[in-house]
Amino acid sequence: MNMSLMVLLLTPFTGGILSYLGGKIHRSVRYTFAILFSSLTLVELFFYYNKPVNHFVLGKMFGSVMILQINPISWLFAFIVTTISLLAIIFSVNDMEGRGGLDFYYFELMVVEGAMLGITLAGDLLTFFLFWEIMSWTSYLLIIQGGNKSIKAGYKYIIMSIIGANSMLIAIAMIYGKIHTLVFRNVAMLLAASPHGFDIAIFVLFAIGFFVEAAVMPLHTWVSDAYSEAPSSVSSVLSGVLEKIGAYGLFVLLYALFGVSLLGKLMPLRFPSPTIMYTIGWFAGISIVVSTFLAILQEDAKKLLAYSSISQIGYVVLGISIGTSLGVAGGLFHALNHAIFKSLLFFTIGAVIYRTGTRNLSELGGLIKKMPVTFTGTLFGIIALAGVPPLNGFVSKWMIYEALLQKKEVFLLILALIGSTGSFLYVYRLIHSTFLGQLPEKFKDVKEVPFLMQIPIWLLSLGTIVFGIWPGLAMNVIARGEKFFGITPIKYNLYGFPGGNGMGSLKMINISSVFIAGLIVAYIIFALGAKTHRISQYDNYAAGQVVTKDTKYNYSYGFYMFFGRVVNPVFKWSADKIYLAWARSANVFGDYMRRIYTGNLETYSSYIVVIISLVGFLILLGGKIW
Amino acid sequence: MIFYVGAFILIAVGLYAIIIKKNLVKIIIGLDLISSGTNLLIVSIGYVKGGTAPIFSHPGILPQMMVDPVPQALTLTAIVIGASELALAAAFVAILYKHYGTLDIRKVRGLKW
Amino acid sequence: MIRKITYTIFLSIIVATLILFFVAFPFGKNKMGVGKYYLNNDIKQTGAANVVTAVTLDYRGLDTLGEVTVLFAAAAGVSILFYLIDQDKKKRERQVYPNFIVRVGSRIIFPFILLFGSYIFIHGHLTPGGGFQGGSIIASGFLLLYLAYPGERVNRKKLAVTEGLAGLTFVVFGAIGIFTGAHSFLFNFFPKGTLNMLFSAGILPILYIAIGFKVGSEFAGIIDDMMCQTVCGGEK
Amino acid sequence: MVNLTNPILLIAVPLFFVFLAAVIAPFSKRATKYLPPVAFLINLIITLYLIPQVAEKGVIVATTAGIKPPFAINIAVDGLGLSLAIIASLLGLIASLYNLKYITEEPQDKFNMLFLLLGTGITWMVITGDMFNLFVAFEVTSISAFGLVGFLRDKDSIEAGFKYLVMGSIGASLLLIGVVMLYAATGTLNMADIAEKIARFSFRQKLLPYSFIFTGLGIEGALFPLNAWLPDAHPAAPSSVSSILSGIMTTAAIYAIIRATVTVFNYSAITPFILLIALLTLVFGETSAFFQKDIKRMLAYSTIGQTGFFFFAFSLGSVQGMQGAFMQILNHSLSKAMLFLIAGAMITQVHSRNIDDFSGIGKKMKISSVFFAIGAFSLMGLPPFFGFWSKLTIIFATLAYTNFYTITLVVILLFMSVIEGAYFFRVMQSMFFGKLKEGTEIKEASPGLVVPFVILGIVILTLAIYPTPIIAVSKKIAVQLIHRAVYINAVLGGL
Repeated sequence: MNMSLMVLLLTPFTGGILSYLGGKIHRSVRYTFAILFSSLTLVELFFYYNKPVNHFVLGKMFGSVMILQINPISWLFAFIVTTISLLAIIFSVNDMEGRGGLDFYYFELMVVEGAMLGITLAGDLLTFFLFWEIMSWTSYLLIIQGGNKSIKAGYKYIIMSIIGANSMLIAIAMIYGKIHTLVFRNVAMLLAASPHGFDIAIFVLFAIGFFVEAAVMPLHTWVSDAYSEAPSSVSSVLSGVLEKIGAYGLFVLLYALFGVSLLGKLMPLRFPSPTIMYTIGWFAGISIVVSTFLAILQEDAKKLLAYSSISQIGYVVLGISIGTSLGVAGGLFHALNHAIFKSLLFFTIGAVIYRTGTRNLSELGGLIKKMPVTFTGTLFGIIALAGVPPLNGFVSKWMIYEALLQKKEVFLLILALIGSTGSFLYVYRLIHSTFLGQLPEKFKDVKEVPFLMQIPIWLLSLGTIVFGIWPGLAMNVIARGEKFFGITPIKYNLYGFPGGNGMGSLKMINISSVFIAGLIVAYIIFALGAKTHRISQYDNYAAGQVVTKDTKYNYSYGFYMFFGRVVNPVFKWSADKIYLAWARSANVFGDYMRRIYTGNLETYSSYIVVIISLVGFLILLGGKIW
Repeated sequence: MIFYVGAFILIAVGLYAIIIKKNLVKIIIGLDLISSGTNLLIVSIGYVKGGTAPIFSHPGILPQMMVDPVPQALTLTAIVIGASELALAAAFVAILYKHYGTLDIRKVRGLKW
Repeated sequence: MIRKITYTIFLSIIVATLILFFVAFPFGKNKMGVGKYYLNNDIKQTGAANVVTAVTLDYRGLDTLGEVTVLFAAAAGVSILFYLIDQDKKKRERQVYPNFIVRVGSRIIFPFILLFGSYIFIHGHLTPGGGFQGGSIIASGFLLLYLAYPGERVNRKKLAVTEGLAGLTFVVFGAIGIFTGAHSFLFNFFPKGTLNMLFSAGILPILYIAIGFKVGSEFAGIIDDMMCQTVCGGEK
Repeated sequence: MVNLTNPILLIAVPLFFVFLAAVIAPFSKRATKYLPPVAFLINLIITLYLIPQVAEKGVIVATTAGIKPPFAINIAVDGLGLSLAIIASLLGLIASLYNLKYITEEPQDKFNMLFLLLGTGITWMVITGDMFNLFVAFEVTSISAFGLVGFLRDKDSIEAGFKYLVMGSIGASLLLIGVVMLYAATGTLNMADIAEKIARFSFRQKLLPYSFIFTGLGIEGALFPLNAWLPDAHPAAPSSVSSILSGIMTTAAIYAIIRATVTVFNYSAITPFILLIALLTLVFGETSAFFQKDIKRMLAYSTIGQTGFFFFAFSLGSVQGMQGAFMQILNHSLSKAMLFLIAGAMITQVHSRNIDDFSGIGKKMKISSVFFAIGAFSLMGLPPFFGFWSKLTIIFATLAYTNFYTITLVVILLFMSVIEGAYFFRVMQSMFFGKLKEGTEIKEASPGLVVPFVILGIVILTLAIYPTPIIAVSKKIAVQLIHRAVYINAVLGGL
């Protein structure tokens, strides 16, 4: 028991090293080690399902103990990390085949997994930051595996993530300067006793770091490029897990370090929730709406999913920032759900890319018959994403809406609802342009993906159903976690929420039954109704022209052009452009600065004289420097 | 005191030459002036009024009558070091002249920024 | 012009501050700290009549070792810098033809110069002078030879061996001190002898002779390199 | 019993080998190149032998001429000096092993002598206990460096060498003037003795000699704005020399400044001023590095930035600041030396110093590129490498008291670390993922070049895995440095 958390933490790292070395022998050894060790991590994690560990001393650094701990919330996030990483590893066995440097790729994947696990297990800020930094640069190495364009994306990511990490570092150092220990509990005590200005500074600095990683606007600019350019399995890790780590950080910040009551005291303004949390809620709300709109306009499947990730993480952050038990539960649950369905979507789109080689939506279409499993996975994914019952996305979104209603935060609710509606538009676009409609001629030999790539799709589809119908499975962990952090958990049961205390009830088993019943009824009507007459896709005409196989007859480019015309003028100013402008002006400034090295000997020697004579001048003045 | 001032002026003139003069040889002369000035300064620090050379050349000379021997020893070292620097500098100038065909420092500006 | 005035002002500020500093330590005032100790203990501890020599070689012997090393480094640097040019011009070519008087005169004077130089460094511990001065004088003799016979060259191999051996002598004699009772580098382990005699002051004369050879050969080497730069060519 | 661990052997042994090389050279030029590794190895062994003694006594003092310290030159080795001596010997050993294959230009005998002298001078600088001796050691170092910078004799290196020489000579003269002023004021040259006697002087009287010494050493120590020679000189030298120059030589000069500031002058009042200088050094170094196209020039500017970084940590004046400074010195020395060695190995293959020409060589020169990445990561302070801990220590030290001023400082520091990350990542990206230029035949450098920097890389990796002992030791060193009385008493009272 004593070494066990260490063992858990070291398993993925060991696996990474072993699979790297094993890859030198044979590639099957590499895959065996990678899959074995990441499954092992998952298995080990289940030993802690009901067993929180508070204090596992890792070592001592700068007079501050480095500890590991596991509580239900960290368990939840560790579960997300290990599951999605395992599935990504399985998925990339075929997906990444034939690329160079695979040993290194698996090594990196396992190290990223270990680092993220370390973040969730960290019991003090130093450990947290250590693994955070490891995670940043190793995930950078993963992103740039995707070829030429990904390098630029990765560059943007690493710069932003260094900035975020550094901002956290300032906050950590400020805390360390006061109490010389960084354990969460002591930090929380310090924050409770500190002046408000200090607390706010700490909060903002941490929040910048977490916002970058969680891709909350306006620090999201790295996401769209990085997700779309990285290999698909990496994108699913990034979107499914990395973002959640940012959300986890935000959760730790809000509830482990600060706590709602302290946050309420910091800026006593009359809002439904503490001002700081309210502000974060607005950041999240704007994230939801803006990135939903952006997702609608994308032509690139992975970019679409990337923007959708930003908007979905907005829900998570929004839920966490509401501050009520229901909202927190909703946010955390949505984190789990989003990890499931977004990874699922990335896997299915990855499968499509694997077979067709393109991710441009306008080039795809009609793959439903060719890739049925992938289509089914996508269908589950988009239903979950759009928040349609009975799948899991619905439950968590319902909880967030309910929490917003309880708090009477009407504007945020409207933003959230707009985002949800908008997501219908883009998920429809996604599945329509990919699987429905006309099959382009060049893809007529496309086959279903290999079995190994289907496994993650199947499992995650199952996950959307399981957590949709039995939300209590997740709520079990979440409620214990809430109790751990001193929040009274809401009432729940296996199938949903019994309601009470001004909260509506939700019983997913009923909804699902109705839903399934409806499906059955519809099928019966469909079966008993008039016989359909099947005709070929090309037995048709459009605008007086006969449709042939080499012309497209359905909308695929500029699907929502009408919508774009409305919102594009607003998006003329993007955060990305502003950052680039800053970078450019800093560039120019730096370029001027370095001209001090003129290459001119007399200038150089005159610096010496000037310096000494300045000192001399001070002495002549009387030796008073300051 | 005049020795001090002379030494300082030598140093200042040396620095002036390095900053203002364009000719490489003059710059080297500037370097030499600085080191000469420094040596003059060191020796004059060691001087004790009415003192004699610190050598026990005949029994009548007592330690109390002598000037400070340390600065003289330091000067000895400093002179040699200055000479070494100068030799190396002269060598550099000779090669620079081979490369650039001129002794103008303004032309020797290949490396910057 | 403005630059000149500006820097003149800057430099005069430096001079002014330096003067201001040294007002507290006026010229001619006895500022001796450790110097007094040297003067009082010189005869007892080193046995050298010339206290400057005692300071240079014994009390501050490590400085002298460093200084020799600096000179050695400079000589090596000069020969590095002139190396390429040697390759360019293999042929020895006479450019200057000094007249008869210079050639014969230099041949006559050269041994005397060597003798004088050797005298100075051998008597370094007794009279003003020492290895550096003597070595420089010897090198000036070589310079004179070069002026008279631009086409001829000294044997660089012998010079190199000389300077190396001289340096080794210094280091080895210094290191012996570590292994004697004092555990101290440059410990004067030889008998001190009688004051003002040639064989006195322990290892100091030996060190000064080594330095004399070393400085002489190094300066000669530098002169050789520089002469080759303009007059002759080809190191080997 | 014969005391074989006398620290003066650190000077005597390499000098013996230098002069031996001079004797051997006329007969066999090849043989001389085996002397520097041997000498540095012996030095390394001696320094390792000294570790327990220093750990036990704090400061070990060796006399010369059998006279006790204030009256003769003494060698005083404390924790900081010894660690720098270890680094110097280690880097010297590795770079001289690298030289065996790397240096093909003539005259090799002179090169080897100068290279050995450079290492000796650096060791000498960090262990001496006498101000004038410091000047001499400084000159040994810089004169051999002048010669080595000009070693390749092409247009660039001659120009760089000349600039360096003029700047370095001015610096040496300034240092000498400062030392002489101290002598005029106190009548002694021993550091500890000066430290005792100078205590009675006012701030104003101390300022002028201090500023001369500071400026003189600052030229060599690459402090802004006196560092303009550095980006010319370091790239122009052969890579092994650059690795020594960047890795330890500027650090040795900084060491001398630290020694002068803390031990000799006890000048805590000056720290805001040097903090400003350090910050400017950092900012200008990193900013200029960002714009470089030449890999060695970029590394040289990065050296300026790093120097500013650890000098900044030192100028905080606290124990933790010194600790951070020491850790960063260690980290920077090892990583930067390794980066220069690798850059040299790559240049032998690519035949260009332009970063654009390095694109894609990561696939061909795997070992070099991977170790380049390790060095760069360590330099940037990414975990788990040692640089992370030193960066953390420095940041913690800066923010020991939170106010507007310290936060501004930290923001500047971290902004610079972002810039550093930006240019290092840019290089690594093009190395690993760029397109290989067509028609270029690039393969891994010969083992003679690879093995030395791999050894260095293993040292860095070891530090990454076991940082704790070094962190503990660095704290001890910092405490020892701050308590200057220990040093002074050991020198003056001992024996």
